[in-house]
Amino acid sequence: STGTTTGSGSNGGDSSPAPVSTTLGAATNGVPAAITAAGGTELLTTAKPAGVEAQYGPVCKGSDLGIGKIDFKKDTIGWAQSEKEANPFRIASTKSQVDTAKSKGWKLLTTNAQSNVQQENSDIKGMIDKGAKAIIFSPINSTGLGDAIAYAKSKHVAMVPVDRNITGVQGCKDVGPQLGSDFVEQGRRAADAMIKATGGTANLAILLGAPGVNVTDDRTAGFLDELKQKSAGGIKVIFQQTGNFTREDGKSVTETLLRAHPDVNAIYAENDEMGLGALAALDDAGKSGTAKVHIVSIDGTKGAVQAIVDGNFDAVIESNPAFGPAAQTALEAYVNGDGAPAVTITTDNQYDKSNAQQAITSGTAY
Amino acid sequence: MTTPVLAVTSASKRFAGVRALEDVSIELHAGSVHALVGENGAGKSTLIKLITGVYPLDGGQVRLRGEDVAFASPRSAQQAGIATIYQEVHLAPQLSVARNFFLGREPTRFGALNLKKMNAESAEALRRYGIAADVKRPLGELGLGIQQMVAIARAIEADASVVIMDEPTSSLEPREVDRLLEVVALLKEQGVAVVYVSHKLDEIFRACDTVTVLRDGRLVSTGPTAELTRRQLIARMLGRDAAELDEGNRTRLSARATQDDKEPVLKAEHLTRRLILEDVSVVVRPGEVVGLAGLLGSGRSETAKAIFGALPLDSGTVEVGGAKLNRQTPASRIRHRVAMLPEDRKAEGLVPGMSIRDNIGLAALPQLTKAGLVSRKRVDDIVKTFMDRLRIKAAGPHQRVSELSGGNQQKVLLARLLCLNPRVLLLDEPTRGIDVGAKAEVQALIAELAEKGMAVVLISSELEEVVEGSDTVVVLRDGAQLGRLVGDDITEDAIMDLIADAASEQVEAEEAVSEK
Amino acid sequence: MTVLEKVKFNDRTAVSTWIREHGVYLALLILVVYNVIATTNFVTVDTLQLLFSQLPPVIIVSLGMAMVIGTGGVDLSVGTTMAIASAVLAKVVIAPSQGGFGAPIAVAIIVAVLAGVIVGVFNGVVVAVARVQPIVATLGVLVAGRGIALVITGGALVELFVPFFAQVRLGKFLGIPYVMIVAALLAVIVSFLVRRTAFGYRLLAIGGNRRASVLAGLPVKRTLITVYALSGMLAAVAGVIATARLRASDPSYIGLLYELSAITAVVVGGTALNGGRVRVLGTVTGAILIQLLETTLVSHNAPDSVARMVEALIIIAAVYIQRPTRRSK
Amino acid sequence: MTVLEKVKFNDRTAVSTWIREHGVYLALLILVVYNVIATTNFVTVDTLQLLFSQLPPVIIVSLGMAMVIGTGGVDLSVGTTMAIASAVLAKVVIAPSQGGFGAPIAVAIIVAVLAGVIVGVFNGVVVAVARVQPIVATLGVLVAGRGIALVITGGALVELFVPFFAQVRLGKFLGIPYVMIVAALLAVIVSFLVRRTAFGYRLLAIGGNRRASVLAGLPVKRTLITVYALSGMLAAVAGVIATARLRASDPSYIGLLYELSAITAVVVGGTALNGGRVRVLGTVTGAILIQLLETTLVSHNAPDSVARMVEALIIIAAVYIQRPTRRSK
Ligand SMILES: Nc1ncnc2c1ncn2[C@@H]1O[C@H](COP(=O)(O)OP(=O)(O)OP(=O)(O)O)[C@@H](O)[C@H]1O
Ligand SMILES: Nc1ncnc2c1ncn2[C@@H]1O[C@H](COP(=O)(O)OP(=O)(O)OP(=O)(O)O)[C@@H](O)[C@H]1O
Ligand SMILES: [Mg+2]
Ligand SMILES: [Mg+2]
Repeated sequence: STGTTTGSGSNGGDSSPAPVSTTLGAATNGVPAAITAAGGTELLTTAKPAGVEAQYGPVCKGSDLGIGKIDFKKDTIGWAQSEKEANPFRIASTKSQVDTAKSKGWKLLTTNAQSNVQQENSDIKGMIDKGAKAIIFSPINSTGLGDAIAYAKSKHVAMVPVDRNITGVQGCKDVGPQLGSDFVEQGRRAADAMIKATGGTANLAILLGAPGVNVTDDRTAGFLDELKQKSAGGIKVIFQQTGNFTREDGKSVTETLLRAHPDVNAIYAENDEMGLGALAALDDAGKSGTAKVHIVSIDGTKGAVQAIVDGNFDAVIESNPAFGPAAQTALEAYVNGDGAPAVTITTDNQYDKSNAQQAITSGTAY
Repeated sequence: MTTPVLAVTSASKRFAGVRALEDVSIELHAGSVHALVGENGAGKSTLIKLITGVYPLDGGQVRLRGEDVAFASPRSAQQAGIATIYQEVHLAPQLSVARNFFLGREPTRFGALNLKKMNAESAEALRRYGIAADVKRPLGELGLGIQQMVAIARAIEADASVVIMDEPTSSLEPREVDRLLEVVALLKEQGVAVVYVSHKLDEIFRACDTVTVLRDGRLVSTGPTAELTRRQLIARMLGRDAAELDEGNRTRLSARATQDDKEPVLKAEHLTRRLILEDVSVVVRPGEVVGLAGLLGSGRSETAKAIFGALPLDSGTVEVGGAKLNRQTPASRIRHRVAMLPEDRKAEGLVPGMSIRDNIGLAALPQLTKAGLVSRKRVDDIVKTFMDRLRIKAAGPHQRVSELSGGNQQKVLLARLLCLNPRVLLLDEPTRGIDVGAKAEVQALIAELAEKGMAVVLISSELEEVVEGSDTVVVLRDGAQLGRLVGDDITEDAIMDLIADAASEQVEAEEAVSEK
Repeated sequence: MTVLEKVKFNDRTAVSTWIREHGVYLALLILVVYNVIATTNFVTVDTLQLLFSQLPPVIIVSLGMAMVIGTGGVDLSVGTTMAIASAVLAKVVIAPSQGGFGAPIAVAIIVAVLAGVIVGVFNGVVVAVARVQPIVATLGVLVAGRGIALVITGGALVELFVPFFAQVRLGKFLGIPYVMIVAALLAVIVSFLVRRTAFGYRLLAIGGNRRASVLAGLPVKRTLITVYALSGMLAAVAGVIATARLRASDPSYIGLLYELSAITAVVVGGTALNGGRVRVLGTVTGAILIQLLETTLVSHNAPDSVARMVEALIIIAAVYIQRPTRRSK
Repeated sequence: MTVLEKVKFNDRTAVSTWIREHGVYLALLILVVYNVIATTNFVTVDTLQLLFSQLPPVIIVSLGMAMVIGTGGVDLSVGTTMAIASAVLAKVVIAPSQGGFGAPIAVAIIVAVLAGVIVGVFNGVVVAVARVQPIVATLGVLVAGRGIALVITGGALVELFVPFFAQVRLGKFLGIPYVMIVAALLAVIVSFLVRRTAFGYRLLAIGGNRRASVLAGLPVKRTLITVYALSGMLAAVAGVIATARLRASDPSYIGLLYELSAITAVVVGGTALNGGRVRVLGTVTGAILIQLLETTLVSHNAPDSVARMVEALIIIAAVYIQRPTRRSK
């Protein structure tokens, strides 16, 4: 379909980079034990895609690209957000950058590309023209910013991608340290949670993210692949339709789903917003509650985690967007220090009945 | 006789539910001018459109030099050497005069347009028709009359073997009409077959060799013009006995009592609009008809619009019934029962998608509305009254107005004004494009309205109509007032003299300037 | 002695004319028959319930759009107006502690609808007084409006726990959802406005020939402003309903692309874009057709790309069937 | 014996007429002056470079849009056509092992541009032969096109490692990027087409009065199809450039909302939407104005909502200033 696009495609980030220990995002500090126990903050170094280090090299140093030291007290840096700050993920993502910069006393420019790749290219170049010495950015898609990246390189401006990985560039040669996560893995974990919740038999519907976005493709592929690998043949996928990552579409698609397939009893939503839309539809139909329909979604927003508490969702795979502390620490190490790890794959929390209430009271769910 | 250049046999055409043409045959010969006459809606334009491929024939044949042709589009007809001036000016208003002049046969050089040639040739050609318009100006900015001249020049210059003119003179001045008829004579000499449609019978008798009369979509007669009298022709068109006809109304309408004693109901004074009007004053008493005379583009229409509030003014006042009207909007005039019939029926008058009924009721809407609801009954009543009174020919009040013939469309607009029960009536070309019968009716109607005490401002490109119909005539030139003629002083000669004097004065003034 | 003689229609003409005039009803019929045969569980009360609960916002927005298109204009701002109304609703109804005014829901709805009227009046003034082409004037609001809505809610989706919303979503009268009754009532009112009132008369005249309407002394500016204001108002009502459905104000997405759906419904319903005509029943049927099509495609689990192509084809076909005949100019 | 007389304009009229005619240039001038004064680092070669590298796709699409609007139509499909061309390009150029044809880049570009022409011809036929209103005809492609593009690439973004793309992105001649030179050349060609050829003449006549053009014997259908085909072709060229810039074919986003940008550029550039006129230089200036405005707002770190409002205001103001005078009917 057309027009403006995706809601929270997302990815998460309270993490410590693998080889170097850096200050962690606010959310990681004091994570309750129950969350850790549910598979939360353990570092998923093993989840790092094979060959990452071979491809990108272990540590990036700004001086290799001719990037000079930055005086963070005087110079400005830029933050380029990819999508409207209109859902919890994006709000938390920008807030984390802004708050961290404020606490460090850095001067930060911010832009928002409104889901438009061309816009993000010009946003980044525009900030460089304004004198930004480094750019932390959340790419709209895993490629498409070649223009801005080339421009930054030619101006010796440090580039730190967060949230989605940049592919198609040579790590440490085109951009600096990357902080991102593994959407395929998120899909797998969602599948595991679904298998656990349903006991391995269900009529399952998938609410897909926006079409043509790699977050959607990865979360779908990981989920379906995991079902196959765990030979969960009892889980029949009877329906796959896009909900465009929005609550509204999640709701109306679910309404149609309920009429076409009244026997549906499990829904995998590729983000929380669609999951909450599905819940609204189920509620109107008197079918809410995991006893009637199981729901697993990805993101870890407060609303979805609350839905676990209320007994409507089974599990939520987290994508913590608070990249601020980790990214800015990595940037410092990259330009002024000994370098930062080329790729940091973050680990994500996972919420279920056992830890949801705690995640809300502790503020871990954003 | 020679074989005809173009022959139509047994042509028939129906439109959804309407029989427009039935079994009509005509033959066009080289070097001969063939008139097509008939009442509004008789099928003249339809016949032409069948010939030129605008509509497909329902039955019958078209033969060009003995060969069957069925033109799929006007383009093929044009390529076969048939040039046509359609009834309404069919040109592109945003494009320059030169571009319109060359529409469909633009000269190119190495694939590129030869603009120089276009400008020069069109200016030259138009000059031959007495028009010195700036050919680079958009056509739409020029008056309707000039637009019509451009359309004529365009068609005639196309080197065709058949030239068809559907009411070419409806917006033209006598002077332009003369020039056009000269051109027609020239075409005839060159061996072109000409079709000439007009409601102005003088022109038919002056220029045409053969005349074909259509009535109700059927052929009434074809024969040499010379064998017919004017009276006979009218009788055939109307389908009545020549003897019953009283051609009436050709002389000055009854010498009405002078109105000088009455207070003027309309006082429009010192109307001025930069570049368009300069200090024009029009004063009309109840029962008086004031004619506006002038050449094409002299500012008559603009004067009427200024009075009606449809043209912003730089200065000047409009008073109706003693009340000064400050708001320069048509709505304020209509509230004071001033009504105007616009010159350009299609662009400014009709709402083509609406029915006859809705078109008639439009201006009187406030009177026909109670608590925001339109009273269907009152609309139906008033529409019936005026359709009867003006003898509007239609399938019924719910027929779409765009399907009517020109004369009946004009009557619909008149009906719209009359149901306002106006005190002041501004009529810009009220008889443009309407047939003799309807024209006489409209003229009689104007006289009748004036008799009942309505104040009328009359504009007509037929000088005769102004002379015969008016109690007072205001003569304009280039947006300025040249003089006023009253009562018996009103003659065609007197008007033309006024204009000519002004013209020569201007030439002198210009010469004086250039001598310096 | 008139030429205008009624000729008996021969059957072929009659049929083709009927199809031309009523193409949208035919299309809807075909789609329903197809569903009855091919879609499992189609012939159930649920199907109707589903349609009835999803349709009202589209129908309501399309009604306003139909009037605007009747004047020869177009209102690209309706989707954004829905978002603005939704944002205003949220702002007014949520508790002061969360940055709102904590007003009762009735007040909030009134204020939200008023906000829609204001947007509409703005459009109307730009179109009627400043004489900017409607597509451009309303494009301005389309471009700027969501920004405004986001500013009002402070950026994000705002969840609304309003008991009244449950009524809006679930309330029924004789098995018909309230919102559908509201939509139907509004359709009747708009139909009445267009066909029976002086306002509707003027609207059509302006759409048919604006210049002639000025010269006929019609209050053209006032009428145009009213039409756009009504469109804004109806969009706001749709925005309120959409908000109730979602239980949240989501200014980024509420009403997104509704302008396209509404234009499509109007056009598929047989109203030409050049003005002078408004077909209310056709518009409603057009909206139903599009929604049912969407539902059908989703029910059959059609991939998104196929669904879009089918939709496009149906739209073009419907407009093609109903195109004006060659004869009429 | 002349009927029309040239009247000397007095000065006031002359100035206001000039502004009316050239409002967009004035606006651009004001914006540049503002930037020179208020934006740090504005007066650098880099600023120009940046503009020059971002502008070409918008300019090129707007050129086609200007011609279509000149015929009195509108082409809502341009953005989607860009995406289709991009997808076709990817499909043809990538290696067979990845599901492509592995053709040389030159072939791929030609095929992609042809794809654009095909889309345009489709639009043109629907508009000219089937006589569907342009906004509806091209809306169909807008709705369906991205689905097609996604099917061609197999769903997601496809990365393209094509050395030639580096040339497209970075190549310069006398310091001016190649792509800008291409855009400028295309603007000159379109300007020539419109002003100096029989084709352009017909295009304007059709926009001015389609019925008159038919009666005048112009090949209306052929001309209209050509115009839409050109628009599709130009959109495809823009799609290829956008793809090179992104180094990837991204059917979901390439060209997204370009139809709005292009319409805006054309309208801001002083071409009325009712046809009969095409202002090529104005359109290019309009595109520059919008892009520079965007850049300016980014430089000043304006919040998005404010930026959108400023944009909307500028668009409306530009159209308002250049609105037709009351005189011309
Ligand atoms: N497109 C159409 N649709 C329906 N009826 C039409 C159409 N065109 C013409 N008619 C009808 O056909 C009849 C003949 O019309 P036509 O225009 O040929 O008359 P005319 O002789 O040229 O009249 P006028 O002198 O007023 O121009 C009229 O009754 C008219 O209403
Ligand atoms: N839009 C316009 N722009 C510039 N000049 C105009 C415009 N409209 C009219 N004029 C000029 O104003 C003058 C008066 O025109 P008007 O139409 O009032 O004349 P008219 O006497 O009624 O002649 P016609 O018989 O052509 O209607 C003419 O010189 C005309 O060219
Ligand atoms: Mg005629
Ligand atoms: Mg006149």
